[in-house]
Amino acid sequence: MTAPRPILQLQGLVKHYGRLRVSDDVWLDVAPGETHALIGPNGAGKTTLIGQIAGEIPSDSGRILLDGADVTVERPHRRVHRGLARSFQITRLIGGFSALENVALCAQALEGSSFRFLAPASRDAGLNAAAIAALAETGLAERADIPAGRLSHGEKRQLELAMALVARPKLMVLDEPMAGLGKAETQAMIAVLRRLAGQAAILLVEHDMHAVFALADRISVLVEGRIIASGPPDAIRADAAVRAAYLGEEV
Amino acid sequence: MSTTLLLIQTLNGLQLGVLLFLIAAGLTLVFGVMDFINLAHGVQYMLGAYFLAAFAAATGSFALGLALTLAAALLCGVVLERLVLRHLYGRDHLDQVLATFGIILFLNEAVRALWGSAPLHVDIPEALSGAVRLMPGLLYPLYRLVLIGAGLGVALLLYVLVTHTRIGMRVRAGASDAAMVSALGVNVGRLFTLVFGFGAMLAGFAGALAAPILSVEPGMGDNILILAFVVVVIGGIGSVRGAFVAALLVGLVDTLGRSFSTSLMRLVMDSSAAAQAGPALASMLVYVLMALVLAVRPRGLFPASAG
Amino acid sequence: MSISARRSLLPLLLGAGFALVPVVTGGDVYTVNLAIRIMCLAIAAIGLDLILGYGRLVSFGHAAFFGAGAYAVGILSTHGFTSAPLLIGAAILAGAALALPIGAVSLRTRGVYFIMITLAFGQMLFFTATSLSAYGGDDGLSLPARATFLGTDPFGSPLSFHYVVLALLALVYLGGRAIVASRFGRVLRAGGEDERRVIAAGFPITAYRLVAFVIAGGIAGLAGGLYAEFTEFVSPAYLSWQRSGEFIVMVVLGGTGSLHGAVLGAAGVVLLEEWLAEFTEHWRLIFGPLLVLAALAGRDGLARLLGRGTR
Amino acid sequence: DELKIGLISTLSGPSAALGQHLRDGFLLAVKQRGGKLGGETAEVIVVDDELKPDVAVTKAKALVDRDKVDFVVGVVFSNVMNAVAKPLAESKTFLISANAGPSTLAGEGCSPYVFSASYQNDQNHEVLGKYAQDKGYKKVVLMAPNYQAGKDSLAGFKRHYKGEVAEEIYTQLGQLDFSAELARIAAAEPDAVFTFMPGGMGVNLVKQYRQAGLADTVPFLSAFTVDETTLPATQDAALGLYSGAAWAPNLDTPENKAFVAAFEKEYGYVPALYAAQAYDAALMIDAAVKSLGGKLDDKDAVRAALKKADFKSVRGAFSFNTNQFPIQDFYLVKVAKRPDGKFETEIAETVFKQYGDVYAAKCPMK
Amino acid sequence: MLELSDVTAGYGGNQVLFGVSLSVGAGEAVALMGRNGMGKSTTVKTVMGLLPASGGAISFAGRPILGLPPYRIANAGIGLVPEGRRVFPTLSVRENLIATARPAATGRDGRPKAPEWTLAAIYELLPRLAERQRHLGSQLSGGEQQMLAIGRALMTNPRLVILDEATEGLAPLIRTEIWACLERLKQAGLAILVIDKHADALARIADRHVILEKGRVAWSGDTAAFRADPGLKDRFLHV
Ligand SMILES: Nc1ncnc2c1ncn2[C@@H]1O[C@H](COP(=O)(O)OP(=O)(O)OP(=O)(O)O)[C@@H](O)[C@H]1O
Ligand SMILES: Nc1ncnc2c1ncn2[C@@H]1O[C@H](COP(=O)(O)OP(=O)(O)OP(=O)(O)O)[C@@H](O)[C@H]1O
Ligand SMILES: [Mg+2]
Ligand SMILES: [Mg+2]
Repeated sequence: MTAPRPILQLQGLVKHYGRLRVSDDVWLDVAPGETHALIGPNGAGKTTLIGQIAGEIPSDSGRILLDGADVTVERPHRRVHRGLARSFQITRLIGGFSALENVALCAQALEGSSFRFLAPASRDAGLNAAAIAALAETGLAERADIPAGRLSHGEKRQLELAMALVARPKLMVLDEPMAGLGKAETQAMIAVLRRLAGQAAILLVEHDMHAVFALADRISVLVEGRIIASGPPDAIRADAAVRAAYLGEEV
Repeated sequence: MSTTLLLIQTLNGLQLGVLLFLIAAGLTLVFGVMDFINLAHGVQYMLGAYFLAAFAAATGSFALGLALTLAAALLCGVVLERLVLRHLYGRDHLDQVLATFGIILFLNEAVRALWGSAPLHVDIPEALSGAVRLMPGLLYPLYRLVLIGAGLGVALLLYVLVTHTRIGMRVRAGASDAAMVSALGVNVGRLFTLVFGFGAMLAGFAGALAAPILSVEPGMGDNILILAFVVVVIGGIGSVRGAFVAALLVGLVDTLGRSFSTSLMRLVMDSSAAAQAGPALASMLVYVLMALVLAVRPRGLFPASAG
Repeated sequence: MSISARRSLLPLLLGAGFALVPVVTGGDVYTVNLAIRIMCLAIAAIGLDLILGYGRLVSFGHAAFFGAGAYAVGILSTHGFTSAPLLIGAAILAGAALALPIGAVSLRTRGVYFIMITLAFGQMLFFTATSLSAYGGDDGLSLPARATFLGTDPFGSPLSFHYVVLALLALVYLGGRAIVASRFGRVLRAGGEDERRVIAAGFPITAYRLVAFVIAGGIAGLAGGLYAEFTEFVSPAYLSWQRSGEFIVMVVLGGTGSLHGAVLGAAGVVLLEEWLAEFTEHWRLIFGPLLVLAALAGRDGLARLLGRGTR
Repeated sequence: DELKIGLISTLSGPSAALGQHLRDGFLLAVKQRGGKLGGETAEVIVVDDELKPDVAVTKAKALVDRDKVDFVVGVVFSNVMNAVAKPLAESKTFLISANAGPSTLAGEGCSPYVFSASYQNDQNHEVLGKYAQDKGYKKVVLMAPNYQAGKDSLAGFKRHYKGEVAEEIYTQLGQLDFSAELARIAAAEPDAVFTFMPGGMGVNLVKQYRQAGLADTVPFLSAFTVDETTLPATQDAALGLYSGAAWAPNLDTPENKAFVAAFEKEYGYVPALYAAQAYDAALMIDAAVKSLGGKLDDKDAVRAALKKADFKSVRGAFSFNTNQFPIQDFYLVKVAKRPDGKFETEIAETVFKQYGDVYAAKCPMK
Repeated sequence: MLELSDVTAGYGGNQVLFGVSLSVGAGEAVALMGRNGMGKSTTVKTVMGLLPASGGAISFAGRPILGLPPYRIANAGIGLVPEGRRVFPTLSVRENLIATARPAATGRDGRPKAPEWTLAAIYELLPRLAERQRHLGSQLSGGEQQMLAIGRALMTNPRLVILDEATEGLAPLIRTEIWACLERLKQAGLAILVIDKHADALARIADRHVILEKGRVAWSGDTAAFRADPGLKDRFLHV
């Protein structure tokens, strides 16, 4: 029996900022449908790694394979078309657009060329239906017409997720989706992500250990740019090095 | 082209650069630090020149006139900030452009209504007239040397002020998030007034220094404003160091380009065509420089590496 | 439904206003000429608003494309071409063709850097125009004759000129509205707010911006071509940075990101100048503070003042 | 009924001083005649062209269409002149230049509706060229801004000057600092410098020329660079510099003495040639309208009346060439300080007697 | 020490707070709780003068502060760790800390009333900041920025510190440290108003709890009462 080809493979990724080695020979893969959590202390290089995967931050060396294809030097939007979606650690939304339009924008990206100049986009039933479905999945359906800038912090988080979802990605890279969410919303978000687990692989960066252990099939621990441990949740929880570097007594 | 000529032109380029720096420094501070596009900076330069002309004539002393000019320029800056500009912090850049454009129109016209359209006259102070022999065959006007010196002095002062004082830090912090600075206990309003007044004073200082060598006339700040913006952008917005380097670069490129572009063009075309193409090229050179710099480094030479 | 109906009220009123100018004034040539001038500038301002108001790309070189259109008409006319579609087509093409390379380089930069690099290109073209000695250099160039169309003389009388320009203005306006509302426009608008987000959503934002920039250039070229026909004269002054600044003032004064605001702004600037200049030689003493007040009053400019309560 | 005259001048921006002289000169003449010209009450509508050709065109059209003026007078700059000439001629409105004299309107493009009460652009430059030639200068440096008028200026100079041109320097329009150029001039060690540097550029140049120590060693020949619009700013720095003109405040005719005195009394500053030319333009209209008895409908008659308008020019002998540009004397003038402390240009010698421009031959009008 | 009574506020026409009353006594730690969007941050902004209140009264140390500009409120002795960190991106870590620092208020004897926060003390509390002191604010990781925001507020040596989601994005270890630190601060006499989603951890340090529901105080009471009533959490904090 051979394992299915990983949807994402990082092979020896390196990134320096000056003398600071932020990603230091990172090897990691995410299997199709897997929820893979990446945890590690603040400043370990998680967000940087996501930037490298998404193509915003160029890598100094190493390779990134997305669904088998080498995308190391491919431009960010091309990777989106290959099935990559991401959320941002600090929410990035189009504040002047309604929640619906934010999601529709993302739906549009996947649906052929957007060099269409005449038909009004806001009346595009196909886009709107997809957007509403994604909003519903994250529990924001009722807030569809509110300008994104006026949503509360938690709602913005949910919207970010809807924007990633609507693209029906093969891999979602989520940078702290629970940050700023209350207990209740965290629970809701966990439920949403759990439902998604079958449809898309998820690379989850999160400091909420409750969420991580509730969701992850596998956990990798990044410390100072290096993966120091990788394995199923129980093994990670028990790992002394991980406890010392990151978990402490919390879990 | 002799070495002496090259040397003189280099000094001339330096002198233009220093003048540009004095204007660009205030601009880049207000611009980078307060995130405010102040088109009215050019008219503040003009006011400096007019104040000097008026005060020097009234007091009969250049030094006294200069002192009064600095005070008046500071005052003007503060008044302008209090009356208009402070209401535009944090607003869209375009609102700032519109408002300060309005101020340009107003002040240019006010100056014309007060002092007339004709250029005013300012003498070089007696003590600084005459030329200095820098080396055999190289005479250079003393006043311009003093101007270069003054500019370098101000550059140093500014650098220390902005990068090494707490005021400088607060000002930079206020630029990115004024509300937060305020919530941490700093009176941002007063801080910005100060910066603005200081920027206006620098521009006024530049205008005053330029008055004896350039024509003092309404609208004299408009073109120099554009050049100052070029400097700010080449240097990287908000960077005093960048403004300094870029000002000298622009000064040198412009001056040397004007002197030598025709001769250079002669190498590749016949002399009458060169006489046509050379000056056209020379006048574009500064802009070509900016376009090149930005094409390669989209955030200028010394980007203040923000977010 | 009612919102969009109300939103189109102001533009409809504007259109009707322009259409009625000749009727109301009994064809008074002076007023009609004034209206033509406003409409020509308004077309260019709409082009600018497209990229500035929606894409947040503040181009300080818009006059260069305006001037390119004007020179296209001027130069072709001196060589004996008089066909209006040809001349106007050439004007549009000239604006767009120049915008392509300039945009490609300029769009590498952002924000204020973009403002300045477009200014730089504008200045280069300005100096190029002043050194076009074959076409009058700094003195400019008079058009030997006005354009014709199928034996008619559309620009010959102020009246027909007026309606031709009005039709083109309406076309540009409606086209602009369609573009803004389209999928393309949505990407452009989103990019104006948060570029990283749009890239992460899967759009090569620079390509979209470039297309928008070229469209704006083409529209400015059209306006410039018409303006050349109107003044029967072309000069480097059409490309000056002051003119670019005026376009920005028009758009901002009228309210960015509404398209009809650009028309209002153009009318506001031209009419204010015209009226104030009759009172005093020092009319800028009044005009300047008015601009300041407009800026203080807020972003939506004239459009908001006039359309208060219609949203 | 009433006589309506549109006066187009540059009244804002850096060159507004020139426009102000022009306007004041014209208005003085009207005022002296009790608000009348040729016996008719004259309404003068002053408009500012802002030195923008397109603004000038719309304003010129407004003068014709809205104000229905009988004459348009003025225009300081050639590019503005070129822009307004065509629409005015098309509407059969007479344009009387009080300054700009572009070759386009003097030669093949001459028009029955365009008169010049000033000069053709090349002529003042030719004065200096002729003078340099007569004086036996062997080697000169020429300098002008890099635009059409600048190039025309140097071409005008070279029409009569046959010696060596060591360097031809074109500067940027609106340039402020000439240190680079002055260094080149000093290095070239010429017998004289000729320059055309109007407005604020000229002020800068003159100051810097003096500061560089060149004023005492290299003769400074110029046109439109040192005149009464810039002398208040340059003051002593301009003393002894030369210019060429068809007029100077100290020109010794009774009409001129009266004009200068009246002007200074009215406005408190020394008039420049723009004022004198505009004053003449007013006198010319005055004479023509008087001879027509106020009937201005017959355009041919008006034209004829203008052509042989009988008025006492402040420039002395003055007549029209076939292209409706003047034939007049030209002088070398030199900057001097008057006993009352004011500065003016004063006539140093006559360079051309009753001189017409070279483009007239190309003008098809007879 | 801090007293809000019947405060109303909102954004434009959109009212968010409908009469919030709460108080924080000297040396007391109060936890402000509530689901997302209930107005917790809005309350904080109103206290700091960053958002104008439309009604009610706020006083600090006995003096009314409503309507004062933010800097005067801060100078009265309130330190803020805002939601979303808001560190200064163009300043280095060190500059972020010292730019707005103030010395501790001194007692009659001229000595600080409370142990003073200095650069060294902050670096000791959050050693990561010392390692990164030359980095610009924008070059920090999310968690590092959060630490910096906390350090920056402490450097103003406040009498009351307000922490709005100050542990968001912090690694568990660091979070534990912050809690420990808050406890120490409290012992040193600092009053604390804290918003955080980790209710259990809050219960350990807070003396009292206040729960906001749609811009109104829905429940308030001491920690023992809060712990005693598990239904509270279900009603106001979970869906
Ligand atoms: N542009 C930059 N220049 C220099 N250093 C940087 C830059 N960006 C990030 N760093 C440094 O790289 C390290 C890794 O940052 P990163 O944001 O990837 O951390 P992280 O693992 O996401 O942390 P957190 O959990 O706190 O968000 C940090 O120490 C940060 O200071
Ligand atoms: N800048 C704003 N403009 C308009 N409405 C806003 C703004 N900020 C917040 N709101 C609205 O005010 C309400 C309260 O927001 P607030 O940020 O105070 O909530 P919170 O309790 O802090 O929630 P969270 O836990 O998500 O941070 C929300 O409904 C939100 O939509
Ligand atoms: Mg991170
Ligand atoms: Mg909050």
